[in-house]
Amino acid sequence: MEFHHLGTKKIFVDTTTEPVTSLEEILRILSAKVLQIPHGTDIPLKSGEKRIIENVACPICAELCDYLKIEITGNRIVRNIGGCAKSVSKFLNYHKDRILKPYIRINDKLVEVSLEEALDKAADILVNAKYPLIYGLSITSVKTDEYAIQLAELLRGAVDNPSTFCHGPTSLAVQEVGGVFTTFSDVINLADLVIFWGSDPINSHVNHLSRNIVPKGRFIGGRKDRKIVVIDIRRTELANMADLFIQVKPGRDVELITALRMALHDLDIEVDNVAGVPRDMVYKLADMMASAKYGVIMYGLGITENGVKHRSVEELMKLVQDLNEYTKFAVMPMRGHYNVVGSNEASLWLTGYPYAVDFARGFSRMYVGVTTAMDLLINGDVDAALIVGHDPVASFPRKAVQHLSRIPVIVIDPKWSLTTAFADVIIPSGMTGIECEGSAYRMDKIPIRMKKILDPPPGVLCDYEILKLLIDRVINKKVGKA
Amino acid sequence: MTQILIKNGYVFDPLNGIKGEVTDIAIKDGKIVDPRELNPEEGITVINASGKVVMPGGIDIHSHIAGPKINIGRMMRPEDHYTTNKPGVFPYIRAETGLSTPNVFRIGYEYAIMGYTLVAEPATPPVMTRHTHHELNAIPIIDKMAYVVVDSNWMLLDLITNNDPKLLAAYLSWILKATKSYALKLVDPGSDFAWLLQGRGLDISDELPVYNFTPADIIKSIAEAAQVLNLPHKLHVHCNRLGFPGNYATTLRTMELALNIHRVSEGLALHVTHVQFTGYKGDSWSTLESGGEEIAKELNSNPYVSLDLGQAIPDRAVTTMTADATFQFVLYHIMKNKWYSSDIESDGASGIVPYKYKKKNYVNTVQWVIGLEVALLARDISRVFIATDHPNAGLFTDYPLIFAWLMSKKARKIP
Amino acid sequence: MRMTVTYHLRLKDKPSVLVDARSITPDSFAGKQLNGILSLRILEGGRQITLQDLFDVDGPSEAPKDPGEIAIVIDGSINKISFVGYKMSKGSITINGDAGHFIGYRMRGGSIVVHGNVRNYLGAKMRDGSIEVFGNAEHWIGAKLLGEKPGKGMKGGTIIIHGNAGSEIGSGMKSGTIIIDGDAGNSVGNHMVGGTIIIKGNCGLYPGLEMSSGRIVINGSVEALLPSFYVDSLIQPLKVKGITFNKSFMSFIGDALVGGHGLLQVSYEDNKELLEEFRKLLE
Amino acid sequence: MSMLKIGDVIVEDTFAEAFPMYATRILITAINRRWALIAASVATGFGTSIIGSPGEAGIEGLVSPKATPDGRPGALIQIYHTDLASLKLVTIQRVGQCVLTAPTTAAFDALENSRRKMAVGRALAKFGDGFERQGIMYNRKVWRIPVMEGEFIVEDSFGIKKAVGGGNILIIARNQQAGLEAAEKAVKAIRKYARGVITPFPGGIVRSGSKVGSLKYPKLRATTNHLYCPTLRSVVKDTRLPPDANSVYEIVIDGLTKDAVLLAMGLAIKAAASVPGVIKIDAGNYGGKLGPYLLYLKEALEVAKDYDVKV
Repeated sequence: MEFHHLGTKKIFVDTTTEPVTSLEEILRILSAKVLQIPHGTDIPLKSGEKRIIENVACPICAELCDYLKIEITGNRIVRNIGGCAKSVSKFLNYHKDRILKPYIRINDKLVEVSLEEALDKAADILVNAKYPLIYGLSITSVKTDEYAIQLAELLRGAVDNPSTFCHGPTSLAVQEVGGVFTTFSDVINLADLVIFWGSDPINSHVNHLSRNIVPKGRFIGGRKDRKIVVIDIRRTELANMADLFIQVKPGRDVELITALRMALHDLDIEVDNVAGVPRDMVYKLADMMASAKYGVIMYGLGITENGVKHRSVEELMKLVQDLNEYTKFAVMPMRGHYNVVGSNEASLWLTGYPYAVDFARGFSRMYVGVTTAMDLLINGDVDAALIVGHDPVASFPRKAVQHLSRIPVIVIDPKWSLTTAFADVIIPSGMTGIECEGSAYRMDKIPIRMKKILDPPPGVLCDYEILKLLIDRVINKKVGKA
Repeated sequence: MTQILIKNGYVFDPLNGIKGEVTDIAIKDGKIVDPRELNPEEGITVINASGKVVMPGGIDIHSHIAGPKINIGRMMRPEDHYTTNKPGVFPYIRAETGLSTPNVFRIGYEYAIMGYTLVAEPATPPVMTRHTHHELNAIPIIDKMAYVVVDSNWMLLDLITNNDPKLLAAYLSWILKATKSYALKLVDPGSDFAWLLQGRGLDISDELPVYNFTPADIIKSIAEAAQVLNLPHKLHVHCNRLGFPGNYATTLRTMELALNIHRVSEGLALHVTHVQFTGYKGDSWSTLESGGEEIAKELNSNPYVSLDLGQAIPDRAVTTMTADATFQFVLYHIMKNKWYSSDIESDGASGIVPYKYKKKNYVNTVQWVIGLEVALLARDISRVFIATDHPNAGLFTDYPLIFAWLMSKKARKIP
Repeated sequence: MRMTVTYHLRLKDKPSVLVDARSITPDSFAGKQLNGILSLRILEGGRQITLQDLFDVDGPSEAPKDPGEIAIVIDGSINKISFVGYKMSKGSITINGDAGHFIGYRMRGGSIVVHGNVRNYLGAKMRDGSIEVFGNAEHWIGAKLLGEKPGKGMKGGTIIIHGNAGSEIGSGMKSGTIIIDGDAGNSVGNHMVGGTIIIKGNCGLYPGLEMSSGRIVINGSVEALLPSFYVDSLIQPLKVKGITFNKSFMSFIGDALVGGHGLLQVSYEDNKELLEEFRKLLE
Repeated sequence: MSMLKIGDVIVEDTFAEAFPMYATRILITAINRRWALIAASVATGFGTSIIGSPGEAGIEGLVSPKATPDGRPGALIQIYHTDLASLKLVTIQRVGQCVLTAPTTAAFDALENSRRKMAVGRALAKFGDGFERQGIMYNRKVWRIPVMEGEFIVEDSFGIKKAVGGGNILIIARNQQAGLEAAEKAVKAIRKYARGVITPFPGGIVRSGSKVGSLKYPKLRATTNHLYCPTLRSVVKDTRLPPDANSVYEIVIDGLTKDAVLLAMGLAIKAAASVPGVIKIDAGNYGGKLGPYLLYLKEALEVAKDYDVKV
């Protein structure tokens, strides 16, 4: 094993004596509309007939392991075989913190209402909005995405999904130069060089290594025949099992990519040190890449969200295109949410753009920095929001969250989240992959069927059903208005 | 019970020899009946078609309208969407966008406007067909179907090696059923396997890497399995060496294979698709000639094949997309712009490259000629289908142009 | 002498959502009665309204036929009014306040002055004319849209920003001049095939990424340079577009990866540490 | 204004306008002079003007076996291009196609003191398909590439230098015969006395000097220098030709330093002026607007004044 280090600093973590911040305090800091959300409501579990369902797909990450065995008694999930810790936790705790009734906010209280009332209020908010934003769509099925986009089109609003802050740059890079992609099976059966660049599947896609890197393939003999290279800004856990670890300066990956491309193009690198990597190491890595039989770069947010964002990915795509002059080489973006790829795909076939689509003029438009959810919220460009299957308050910047506290917000979600504290209307939905079926797309764009293994709680619909009802209501109200 | 009466249209029905007669068409329970059979008491929907043409719906047997490839094409070509929009009409007409990579709504609306009612998506890798169906479902108005790509599927190659035709037929039958597709498709048979392993393509008699048989063997085995399964559209073949000068010889050899197939069911044995791309005579691009005459001759003498044109449309910016990854890599070097390629779960591979056909380009002109030559020299036109291999050689919205070229010498004159 | 008439647009209420005001150009005012101008279509979010719903308009009852004789002054606008000056060919627009996205998008002539900040895509794909902003501007100034080929960006004219600017300035530009008095963000002048970009302040990562021709001058510090730029010489003083910088600049040629001959000229004094290595290469 | 004259020949008080170019200098050695010269001349073939050829190139001179690293006869060549990336590409092509292939040759860096290097040898070494080896020979880092004949030795990197391209003089003569003789003598003088320069055109002489741009065809980068065409004298208004001039030749000189080019120009002027029938020596420039180097003929003669040019 080889290492190239920039020198590491040790970090010490101490216990704090400060009191733990309460949820209420957090909500107050974020200026939430409701400070007390009724979390802690669980679906009552009843043991009963024991069933084992095989080949269940896991609604956690874009690895979309579709080989889980789920053991159920009554409506209690008791075992998850094949899933990672996250998967086990999701299945076994599916009943916890559930929203079981629709709610409407009255002043600073959430009040239980009937589905009819909630839908009516939601439709009112949307129809009265001049420019609503629909956001989420990555933790649900493709069918839901399709309805959400239809709704945005009817409302002439904007619709976006979390690509906007994770792998959106990958889409933008494809828009600019294309790319060379691959799928799991080809990696397993052919890849003799796997480069993890700015990604750490040990923590993010837990089954990824045992599924794709360790197994013996048809033309390659498992881990021992594969070289693993890790390129990251710090020595990750994954680096310990790599054949070569290269540490780059944070945010400077493009320099290294450019240098690799220069090495492939026989251009001299005149600086001794590229983004913290010695020149000889660059030549060595380039040689390794060019002489691999089938190489794959599995990259994560370390590439997409560094310094020059989509330009980093663009250069990476070009590197791989260049490498195909020598050998077979491809990339695989390590996507996050289990159906974030599907939300891109559905958006593409309906609107022609992968995310950040706006319908203000009656047709689809996508301008990065203009129609992206983050920009719309931070600058206060929208006057209502519908959040389906996502928790933006937990991941968005403060300014964006603050705008959510100023505008009416509708949340469709199976579980209580921080975002529900910003909601004016909450409509509970079934969990896709457990209570609702549909399609989701794996990180390599392979569509996977998400099974329904349990019924949703009484009175709770799947999110696509809710959106369908909402669409009908919006059409009726708009027609009535006209 | 629905009853429809289409009144006073110019009716065309080639099968019954009706050529523009003004008459009424009655439909009862989804079937065309004698107008006298309609029962006025049960309510009749009357459509006044006077001044309009009433004809059977058009069928496009080869148009890339759905699936992962076209979707990536959409992603890769935002510039195709920026200025080609048509807003939706509240609440049921959806917004349209894109020319060479249109969204699902434009596909449905435009086909319906042209009088087409059934369109086939000609290449969907088995594992991706769920995606293809998502898109097909989203296309409004028209009927859709898909052909499943089976040429470089490893399991299938193994079955061909084992020389067990029955098991092969059973496997193909399962694939068709599991993917809910209509026909079998071969794309540059075996080449994607060679591309995956070695980054190269194959001619029809080159041996595959690892396996010791040739693309010709793949075509023959699968065509015979299709005979056993008695498929309505037996085998849709995109020939080897597509896009390389001199490939008309490969096309002719592929067509000849139809004669040697052990036929146990009725109908045609092979369909050779977008012959324009595989009808190049000459040693290089500069000596390119049309092989259309030879292909038409072979078609006229070989009763077991049909073909479609893949007609090139001059002055049209297109997005070439095919499961022929090898050729797309070559095209990328010609265009030097964007290139997308993807290997798909050991089922195959694909590539996408934007392209533009130019009126003044010699090669493009020859390409334009090939399609027309084949169609005009063919004696049995029921075995020649008009298609542009949308969006590879032109757009499906350009079909009226092709109709004009085929029917009028004046229209064929290059302005 | 040519007479210029002025239309004063005063914002009534601040819109709460993005406004597409592409009809506010001298070209669409030209030859119209005041009533016609008042009823010009504007999009507020996804809703269609008219100009008079948003603005009080003062001006002559009939606009001249030649847009070159029309000056539009917008008072009190906020950063939501977008697409002002879309495809304008002549005349002038003055915005006293902030402005939104796509100001001067595809502009063909005339002038736009903004006394405030503007947002993204200022002067994107502009052909000619001039834009001057006295505040800051955000990203994609004079840029092409994503997916278009290099060279589809700004094709001519001048953009001057007196404040700071964001990333992707002049992406894919073909000709024309962009001058930023303050600082600039990342990948300035990426995919440039011609034209000039002058950054008088500091600049972020990788100016000139994939540039094939054109010129980028950076008078302040640079965060990082790409290895695909080859150092050419030290120049003092540097003259560009009538501006003289009286200090030494290091001149690079690149981007070698696209066989580029672009000039990237970076202040030597402000980047001594970064450029030391390159200086050693020079004789 | 005093008029500068050598004998009867007028030397115009003007300057040649030259541009910075990047240059590399390679020593090709071989078993004998014949093969060194063959490799050198093929490697510098079609290396006339950057306007239309892939790099400017020429043979600087022959090197005695005593002065080469491997003790074999050698030839020095120089290759010029406008930027480093293109120079490297052209050098790889020329060395790869013309030296690697030529019997018995080896290629060494002849700009050892230069700080900037380009790894041409390393790029070419890939031809060895993994059998290539790196080694130290004659105190130089070299690649040993196995070839059918034996081994091709090529130095890892060649030095690069910012050099001067486009130095020139114009020889204006009464007739073609005199002009050509003068031009040949000028080139001979450069070969004999000057170091570090090449004359990239055929035999070192250009009969078709060009100007930048075109009067008629807007996109053409270079067209005939109509002001110096004797057949156009009556057609072109501001012709630069004296009434009795009927033939003009240009000598174009690229050199590693400005001084080297100046000296070569001076030598060439002196040699040309010695030929009867030469009327005037002039130089090509674009009014001093384009090139940073202004090489005055006066200065050139000053630099060359100590040389007794005999060719």
